[in-house]
Amino acid sequence: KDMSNFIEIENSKQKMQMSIHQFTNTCFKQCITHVGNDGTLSSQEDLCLRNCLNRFLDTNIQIVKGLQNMK
Amino acid sequence: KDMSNFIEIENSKQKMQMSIHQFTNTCFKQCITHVGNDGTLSSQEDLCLRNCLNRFLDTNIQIVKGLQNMK
Amino acid sequence: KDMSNFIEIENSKQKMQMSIHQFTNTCFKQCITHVGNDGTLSSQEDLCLRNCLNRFLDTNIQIVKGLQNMK
Amino acid sequence: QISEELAIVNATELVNKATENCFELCMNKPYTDKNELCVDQCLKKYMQSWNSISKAYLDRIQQASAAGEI
Amino acid sequence: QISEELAIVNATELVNKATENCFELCMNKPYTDKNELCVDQCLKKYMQSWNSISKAYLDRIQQASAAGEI
Amino acid sequence: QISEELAIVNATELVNKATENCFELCMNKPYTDKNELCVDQCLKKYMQSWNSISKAYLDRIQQASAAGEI
Repeated sequence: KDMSNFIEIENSKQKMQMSIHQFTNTCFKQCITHVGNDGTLSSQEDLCLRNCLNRFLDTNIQIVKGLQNMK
Repeated sequence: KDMSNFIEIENSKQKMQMSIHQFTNTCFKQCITHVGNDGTLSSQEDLCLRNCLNRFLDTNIQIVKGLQNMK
Repeated sequence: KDMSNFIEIENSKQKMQMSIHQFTNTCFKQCITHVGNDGTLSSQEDLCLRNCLNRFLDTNIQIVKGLQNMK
Repeated sequence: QISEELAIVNATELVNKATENCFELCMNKPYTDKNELCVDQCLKKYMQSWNSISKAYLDRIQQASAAGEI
Repeated sequence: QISEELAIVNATELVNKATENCFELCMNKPYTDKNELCVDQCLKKYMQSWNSISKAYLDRIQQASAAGEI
Repeated sequence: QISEELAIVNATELVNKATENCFELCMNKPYTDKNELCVDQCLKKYMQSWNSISKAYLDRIQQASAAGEI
């Protein structure tokens, strides 16, 4: 039982990690258009990334709800 | 034997479903460029989608034949 | 033991093949912008493809080293 | 039970692709505002597109089958 | 051992996505020159972006959890 | 038998990528016309590209191997 708990927890951690990879990839493409000289995110880029993530999650939640209502 | 038939049928149904997901994703990006006010496909958009699918399948078939001829 | 060697070799050959598929897909999109009349690569296109591959591998190697230094 | 798992795989794929396409169509940088009306209508359009493509694909398979090509 | 394999999967995914994005941002056709400074700085930005997205995602999950939504 | 399955995986990947790239290069909206000549020539170019990339990649691996880097 401990073993199956362990696998379940690792599994959900892994799903979250893969989601973070996907979100970072999507929002980096949207928000980071040049590299600049010092390799640090501007506050504007950082805000864009966080807004991008939140709007992506909003869209995802609304799509799930919308599909549930269609059934 | 019934079980292996069942799995084979489910398997080919599933491949078709995944193809439909891929075609819809590709052709939606090509043909639907704005959402509009009423959430219905225009006849022009619908025609574009069906033509997109048919040209994609034409291309696919021709690529397969072309590769077979190369062997 | 021969069997596991065989599987290991097949496995690494397969990884290389999949990498070549990925590189070809990426660099074809970058370097081949029109099909032309005779279906042969121009020397300029061929040079672009090989440079694209080499710069992609350079980037990949530098990213791996950069991440190792961060640890 | 196999069918059930496949249904989950399909629903997940549909959610992912619709989310990606409707995020692209409905959200404008700097991504400050939700756009719920647009997302709802985009989802409707996505589902209609899915149905239209699906039907056209089955038609095509039937034609090829009737012509003895497959 | 499972955790170790997952760590490799994650590192591979990070390398692939950072390579793809930094190749896109730093290399110009006809791809004759390396651009090592750009790639280094791009990787720094990519890692910062990963951390920022990661934190914002966990915040969002906690909020939803606190609100009883999940 | 393993080799055979891998050959199918590789052929499928080649067909998928060539289809995607040649659809992109040869078809124009509203997608009314086939363009068979273009697709044939595109496929030739794709195969040449595959061979060129393949050779350049093996060269690179051999160089790295000769230099003791791998």
